[in-house]
Amino acid sequence: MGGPQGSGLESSAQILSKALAYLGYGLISDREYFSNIKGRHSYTHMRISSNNIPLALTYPVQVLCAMDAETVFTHFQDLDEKGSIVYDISTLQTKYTVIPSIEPRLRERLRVLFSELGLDGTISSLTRYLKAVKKVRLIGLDYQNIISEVSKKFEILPSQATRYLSSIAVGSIVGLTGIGSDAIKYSLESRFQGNQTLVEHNNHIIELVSKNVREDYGTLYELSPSSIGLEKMLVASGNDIIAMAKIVGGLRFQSYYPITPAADESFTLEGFERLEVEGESLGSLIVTQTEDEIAAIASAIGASLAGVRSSTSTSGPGFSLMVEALGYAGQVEAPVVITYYQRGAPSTGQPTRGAQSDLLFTLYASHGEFPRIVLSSGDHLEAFYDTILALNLAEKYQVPVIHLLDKFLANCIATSPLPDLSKVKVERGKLVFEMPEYKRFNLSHPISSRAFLGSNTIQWVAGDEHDELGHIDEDPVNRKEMYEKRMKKLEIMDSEIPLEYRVSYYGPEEAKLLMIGWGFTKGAALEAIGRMRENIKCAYLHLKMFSPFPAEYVKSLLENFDPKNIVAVEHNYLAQASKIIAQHTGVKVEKSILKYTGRPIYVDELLKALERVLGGERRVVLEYGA
Amino acid sequence: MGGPQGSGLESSAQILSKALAYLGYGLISDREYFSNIKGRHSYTHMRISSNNIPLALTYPVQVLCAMDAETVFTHFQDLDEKGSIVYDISTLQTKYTVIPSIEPRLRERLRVLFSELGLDGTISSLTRYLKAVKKVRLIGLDYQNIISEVSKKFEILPSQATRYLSSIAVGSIVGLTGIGSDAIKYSLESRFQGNQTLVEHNNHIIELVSKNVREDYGTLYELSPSSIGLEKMLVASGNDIIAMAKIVGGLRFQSYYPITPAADESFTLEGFERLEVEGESLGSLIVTQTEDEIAAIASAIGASLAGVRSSTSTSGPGFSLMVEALGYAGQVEAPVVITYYQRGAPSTGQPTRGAQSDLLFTLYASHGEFPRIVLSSGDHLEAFYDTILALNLAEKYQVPVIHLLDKFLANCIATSPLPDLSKVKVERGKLVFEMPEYKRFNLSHPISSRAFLGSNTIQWVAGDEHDELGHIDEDPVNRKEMYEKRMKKLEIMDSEIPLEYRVSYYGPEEAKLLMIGWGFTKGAALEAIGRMRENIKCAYLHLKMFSPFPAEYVKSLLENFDPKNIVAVEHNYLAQASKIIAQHTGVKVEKSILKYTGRPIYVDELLKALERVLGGERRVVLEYGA
Amino acid sequence: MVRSPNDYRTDVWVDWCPGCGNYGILAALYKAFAELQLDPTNTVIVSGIGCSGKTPHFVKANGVHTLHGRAIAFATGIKVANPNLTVIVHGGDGDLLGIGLGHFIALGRKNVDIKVMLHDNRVYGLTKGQASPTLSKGLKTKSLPQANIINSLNPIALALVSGYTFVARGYSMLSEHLKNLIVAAIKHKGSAFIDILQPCITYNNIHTPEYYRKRVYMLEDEGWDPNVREGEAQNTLLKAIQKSLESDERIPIGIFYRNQYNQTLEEAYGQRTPSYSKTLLPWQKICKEDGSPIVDEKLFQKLFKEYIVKVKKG
Amino acid sequence: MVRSPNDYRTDVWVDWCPGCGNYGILAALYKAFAELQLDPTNTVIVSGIGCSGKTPHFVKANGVHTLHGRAIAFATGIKVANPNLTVIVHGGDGDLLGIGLGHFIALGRKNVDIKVMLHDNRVYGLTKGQASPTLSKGLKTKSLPQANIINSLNPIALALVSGYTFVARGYSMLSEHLKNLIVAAIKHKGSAFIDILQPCITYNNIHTPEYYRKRVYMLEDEGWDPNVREGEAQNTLLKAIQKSLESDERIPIGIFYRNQYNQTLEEAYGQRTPSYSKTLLPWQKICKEDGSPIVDEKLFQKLFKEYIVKVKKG
Ligand SMILES: Cc1ncc(C[n+]2csc(CCOP(=O)(O)OP(=O)(O)O)c2C)c(N)n1
Ligand SMILES: Cc1ncc(C[n+]2csc(CCOP(=O)(O)OP(=O)(O)O)c2C)c(N)n1
Ligand code: SF4
Ligand code: SF4
Ligand SMILES: [Mg+2]
Ligand SMILES: [Mg+2]
Repeated sequence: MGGPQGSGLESSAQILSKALAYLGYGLISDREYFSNIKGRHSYTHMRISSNNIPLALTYPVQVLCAMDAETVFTHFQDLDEKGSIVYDISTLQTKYTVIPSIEPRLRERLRVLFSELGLDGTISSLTRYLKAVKKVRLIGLDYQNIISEVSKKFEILPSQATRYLSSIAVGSIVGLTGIGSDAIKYSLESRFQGNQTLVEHNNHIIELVSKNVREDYGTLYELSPSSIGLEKMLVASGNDIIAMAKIVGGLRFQSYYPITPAADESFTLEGFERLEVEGESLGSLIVTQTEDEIAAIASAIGASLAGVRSSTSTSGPGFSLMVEALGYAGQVEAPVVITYYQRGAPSTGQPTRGAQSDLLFTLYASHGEFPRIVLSSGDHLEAFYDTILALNLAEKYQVPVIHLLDKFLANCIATSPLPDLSKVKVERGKLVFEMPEYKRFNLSHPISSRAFLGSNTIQWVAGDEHDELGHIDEDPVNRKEMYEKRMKKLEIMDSEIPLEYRVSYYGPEEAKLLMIGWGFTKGAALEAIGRMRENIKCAYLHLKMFSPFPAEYVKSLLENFDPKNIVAVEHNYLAQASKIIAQHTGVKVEKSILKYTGRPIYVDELLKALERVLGGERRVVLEYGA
Repeated sequence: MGGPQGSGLESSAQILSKALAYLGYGLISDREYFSNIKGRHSYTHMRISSNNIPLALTYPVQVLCAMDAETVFTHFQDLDEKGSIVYDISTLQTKYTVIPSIEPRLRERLRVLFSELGLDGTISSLTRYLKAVKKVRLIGLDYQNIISEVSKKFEILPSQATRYLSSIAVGSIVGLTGIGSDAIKYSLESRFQGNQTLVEHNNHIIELVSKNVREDYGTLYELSPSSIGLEKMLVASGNDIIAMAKIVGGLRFQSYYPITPAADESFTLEGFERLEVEGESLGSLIVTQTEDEIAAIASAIGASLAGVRSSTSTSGPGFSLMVEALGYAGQVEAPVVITYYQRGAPSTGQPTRGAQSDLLFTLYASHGEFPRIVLSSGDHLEAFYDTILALNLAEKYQVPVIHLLDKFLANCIATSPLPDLSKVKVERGKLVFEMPEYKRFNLSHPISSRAFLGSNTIQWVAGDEHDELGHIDEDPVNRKEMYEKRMKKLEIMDSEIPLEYRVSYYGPEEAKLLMIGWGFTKGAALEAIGRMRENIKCAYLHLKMFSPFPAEYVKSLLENFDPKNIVAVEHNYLAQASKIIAQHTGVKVEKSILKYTGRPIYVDELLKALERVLGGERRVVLEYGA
Repeated sequence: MVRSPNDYRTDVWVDWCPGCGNYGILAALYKAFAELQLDPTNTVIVSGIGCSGKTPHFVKANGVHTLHGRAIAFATGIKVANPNLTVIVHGGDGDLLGIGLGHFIALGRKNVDIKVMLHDNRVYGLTKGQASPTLSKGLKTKSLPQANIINSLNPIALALVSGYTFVARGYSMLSEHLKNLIVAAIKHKGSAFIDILQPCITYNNIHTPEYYRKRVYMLEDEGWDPNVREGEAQNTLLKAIQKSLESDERIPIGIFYRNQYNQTLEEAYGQRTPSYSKTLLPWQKICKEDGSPIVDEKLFQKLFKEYIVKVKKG
Repeated sequence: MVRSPNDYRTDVWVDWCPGCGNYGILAALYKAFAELQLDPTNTVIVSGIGCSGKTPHFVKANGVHTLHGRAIAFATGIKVANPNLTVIVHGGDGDLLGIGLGHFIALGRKNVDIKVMLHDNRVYGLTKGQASPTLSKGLKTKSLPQANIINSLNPIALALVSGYTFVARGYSMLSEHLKNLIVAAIKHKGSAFIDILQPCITYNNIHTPEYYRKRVYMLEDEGWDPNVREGEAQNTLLKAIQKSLESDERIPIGIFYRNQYNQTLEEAYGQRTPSYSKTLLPWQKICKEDGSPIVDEKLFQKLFKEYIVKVKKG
């Protein structure tokens, strides 16, 4: 489904998602949009399954639902042979050349293509071509008509009725897939929480359109009943699921400075400041917007020193500003969690697009050496558990933890089973509440007892090198001991944190081809394992913790593979994770499949790339997706 | 020479240095001091040679000149057997326990040691012990007496005369080494530029003390005439030599925010704003103190966009704040040089001590991927040429350049031959001054023609991903091409920048033991090659450029050595350079000699450590030095 | 060639929301540029990040779209490097008064001849409507989950206290009036600040055109004289501060304060280093024809004589 | 146990230069703590980097020595996390008004109950005497190679415009007077600022004790009333700003402004989330005895019901 940013598509995707979840289907749905508030092209790419929860997105699509002509021009090539396109017949005469929001490069590609194909650049000629050559089903609707009808029926101004435009998309998909009206009702009720007018109006359009579509074209993509078998499903974006996990994990203080794609997490958290369930309070959560990211991390560290589980969420530009204070947390052994959503970089880059290009940065950010944990997550549920893990490890080892995510996960809405809370524990590490001659940085063990400011102790904390009490100390012997005290934690963490939190191996033991990836790459890789041709057994090594890095395990695992059959799959240019592997194990992963257009890796292109790698190519760069 | 910070020792070291240079001697002189303005212990560790320019410092010392009791307590163990100690006899009854500035850990070590040795903790008992057991020559002077004499002679207040205390140190060394009075006169004139009173007063003390010492003890360490043979010598700190290089290299804009140990460079530059030689102006240099380091780098980039060679100087905490703008420079392909003096870290760390622990950070600082140059220098002259190289490469490749130095180099005063300016060129890269349809980011070559803001062109520059004109562009194809345009520069730089700028190999070709290091480690390593026992041939691989890294050369070189005889020598905990080697070559350097007390590596301890490595130890941590 | 406002337009599609106050600012800018006949090659628009930050792409003049909050810091480097350029900063209220506040005030202190246009919409537009530093405590715009909990800043008072030598307020919907302010700011020698009231149609349902229509009035209509007379800076400043404290119910626009007597930083540098004013830094020679540095061996030894020791003979 | 000023001393050697104005500040602080009988375990001194930044090590109370310019940001996290703590910030003029200026102003806006002590020596002490934001243009202290080229800030006016609800100036050599100011600041509810004139004996040869002795006078001697009466905040503010503009020749010390009527940020949070005031965050339970989170399966489903879909049966 595509249309201009700000025209309600996000809401349509939510309505559809919940309706589908209500019927027990699995889905994953990516949202692509410009760094723009209104008018530029955005779209939702959704994949639905009745027998499992899809892990990744793929092309071509079966149905393209275009709210405007730009969507048709941008996406007609994404359509499968015999797919269906829903579009507004009033745009038939629109030429791509008159649409100002189409970017110059796309316009140029269209010009070349249309001239090759002999098309005149109108929607009309394009759709005719699609029908003739790609056997695409043309589902032309008169959007204005539909809106007028609604405006008449409910006696509202046409301009007001226009707000419901995006429900035409929902309606057409409902019509084509046969989603029942109970599911839509359920979903609308839940979306509009008691606003019956909105429920009614939207429902009307959806029913109207779906009926028309069904009558004229049939339920072309009728969904078979779900066999997934979950009684309850979580339907949430990555941002939302992490917010939930923070609450479960006992977070009491979140500071942030607005930035895409992190801010939505804090926005969600703000809704839970009172932490009330049926009028009873479980505590309180302070969510505070600071004057900048430096203040965000500094105040989170301050709160942590006062004994509160605290975190801050940000993205590349914000993290770049947090670097100095990150080192402070390392130096004073303050637990703090930084939830880091990667986006297109460097610099402002592509603020609303995805990437995995900040890994090396997070590992070495800030001057000097200190132990840190860098943990990344590959899907929604993993992110849930990892968020709590991050909070625990930060306090247990008294180190900063960077939880590395990306825009893909942040904005993808996915269905998942409810997390299993019986697996979850809160671990706060060594605490002390009363001690007369308290030494915050007692040298007798790398992990000293931690007291809160305001407990019955006095402590000093300094970013300067310090003695056991926390006072500045420049003595070389103290320096060496205190330095080693801190750095030893790296070894302790390495030996104590279970391997299963740090790396996962998927696929048959005796696989031929090994993909190595991290973060959101997981979904596409796992699907690729299943869809690769029979005689090539594939596996996927999912790296989760980069510091401390599970070097020995990775090394011994890689030794089982023919080096020419090991391939890094990453959303960056340098194959960053493979650099870290080389650094820790001496094994250079020589092959790579990389993507850095800002769009996610799709299963189909990954499969093709894997074949090329098997064919001997060393580096395949993916580029699919508008 | 040691004494309280702020008591004139720095000036004494300068006076001695110039006098020695005047006589043609080579010297290197390290300054160690606390993060304190007045009162804490500081010292100058100087090595003088008549037949070459010493490259590094070593222990034990022949002469210890103590301005106060704390110096005696702090350094008596640094003295060679039969060495000499100059001290104030009025401190004889002073116990270490009453000196408040002695840090707790040293006090504790003294307590243990003195009780083992059966000493009562006074200077008197300690010096007696030194004489008896270590055959140390005791040169006790009555400092107060000397000062009174001066105060009487010149009819100044005793409190004013106290300002000359540190000249007692100079005088005693002059006496012991036989430095001629012409040399001291020359040096004083040059130091006090026309202030004859200061020249006279200081000279008087120096003569008085040196005469006394010579009479009572003889010229114990008479320097043989220099055989070095230079007609002119540069006597400068690392900070100063870099300032000079920037001026030669055509710098016109330096922005900075004060920080140790970088600020002295900007201070020196400020003295040259008018760039006048004999009344004639060579141009002008703007040196501007900004409100913070973010503004420092941002304004340097701004000046660069306007066509001015610009740089900023900083240290760890400052660089940590520059990280976001560094990425901006990378993204918009703006030349800028960051002169980065490493100091004890993490966080505020040890502000006035040395370290090499920011290498990995500089390589990956800022979110996302972009080409950068990271260049480090090992000694004063190298730093001079590298500074100009940095300015050239920044403009030639239109990338940010990080010139990595350290506090050791910054504050060491050394003699060196004058730089050979015939080897120096200014290269400004592809420039354009007039072009109607100018495309700043022309995709036809990774390095586009650069125009200055204010030339006859119009350009746009954006940290967002952009098109050839510089306008924001989110198109995936443009993204891929523009990303690759930038990243391709890494390959171009790698193929174009001569190897000799990036790495140097010292020692015989058929060496057995290979040290690998960078930066200030060079001096100690080179001396160690010469001083290692005969049958062990040593070599040193001096890494200078870490991005682009000379991977192939390093790899093939390492293959010539038995892995157990390769050892990293670095001022950090992780052996950072060896991590980079592993990452690029797959070769893991398994052995290391590391030091992270904040004090430099001394030749003698390095030699001992090398023996231990040959004996099979994998990791030797050095710790000498007060 | 006489340039019309239209000549300052680029081909880039203006992607602000329909009805956004930024359109009025852009229109006023085009008109001001035309009135002053600014040479696009000698004009630089520097911006931060935000809806406001996109401005340079819409103007045919040099454009430097920098980092969130840092536009002034970049602009300072540009202007000091080449004082001949007309340098204009466009920033949001989050940009200039939130994350970039330190630079905003530093510019006042430095009195560099840069013109700062604050797109004051009282929200963080491009990140979807969070409260900005100019949103009053207790207000709840539609994108906020709860009412704003932090007090707002008074940009005019702040600019005055910081040392800006030209301080004004404009309103994006009064484009002609705003154009005049921009022209006056550009003509002024020294750091100039215009607080531009800018309705954000999408996220700010309080400070709407309707809201401002009722409250805005022009200082000049009251006979306000913003000009400092020699030696009277302090009185005029205090009067301007007082005016700036006027409550939200009546909002004065126009020039609050103008001080023509303060030296700019560029002038101070020129005083210190005459060659700085004589040849612009970018055009100063740094090497000879053959690429060798202008500081040759001889000059080196003269320039750095204090570091060079002539070794005693024999 | 009654605590004397001496009881707040640590064993750490005070390594400021002999004669430094910081000694007077420290002495006043000890006395103020003793007068208020502050509980060291419930008191936190937060500092930045600089000579001033070393203060916490000399005081027997919790000490958090943070980063250059960031003390206020850390302090805000500490205070909001535990409003029961007495939180005091010590910073230099470079620290608070240079690199940390954004946080300094933000604290005024937030009115968090934190006390800020500015060690105003007009130089960057610990980095050897560069000009700080409070050094006037044209002055050349002995460590500067040339006269300062940038205008200074007026800390009092800035604090007033930023929203601080308690604004004062003290002088380090008038220790008793300063002590009284510190006591009043700590007793005040809300963000408090004291600009403490502090001679730097080593680098600042202009603003010496001699200099101040001649110029300093006490506001109270003039019968100055700093207190805001209900509804009159603006007038009092304006008057205080005017007072703050008084020239360098006569320097008023004392309390310029005190407003007891503004809500603190902590109060606002408490209003929004009552449990915040009921149980301090650090002591709120986040897990059960066995370590399992207090949000169990049942609570999870209730709390997050909007994200949970009950799949239709059959
Ligand atoms: C360092 C950094 N932090 C956060 C962001 C995200 N960001 C983009 S625009 C914006 C704020 C926009 O608000 P404002 O400055 O008021 O400009 P407006 O959009 O309202 O014109 C923010 C916080 C960023 N780009 N960089
Ligand atoms: C980010 C950063 N930049 C620079 C420094 C170096 N530095 C240490 S103290 C100081 C300034 C001290 O001046 P001020 O804040 O006035 O404090 P004072 O020493 O005068 O009390 C600076 C710039 C630092 N520690 N961190
Ligand atoms: S979000 Fe607001 S400020 Fe941004 S373009 Fe839309 S209306 Fe304008
Ligand atoms: S340098 Fe100045 S401020 Fe710092 S301790 Fe010395 S006198 Fe005090
Ligand atoms: Mg705004
Ligand atoms: Mg200061």
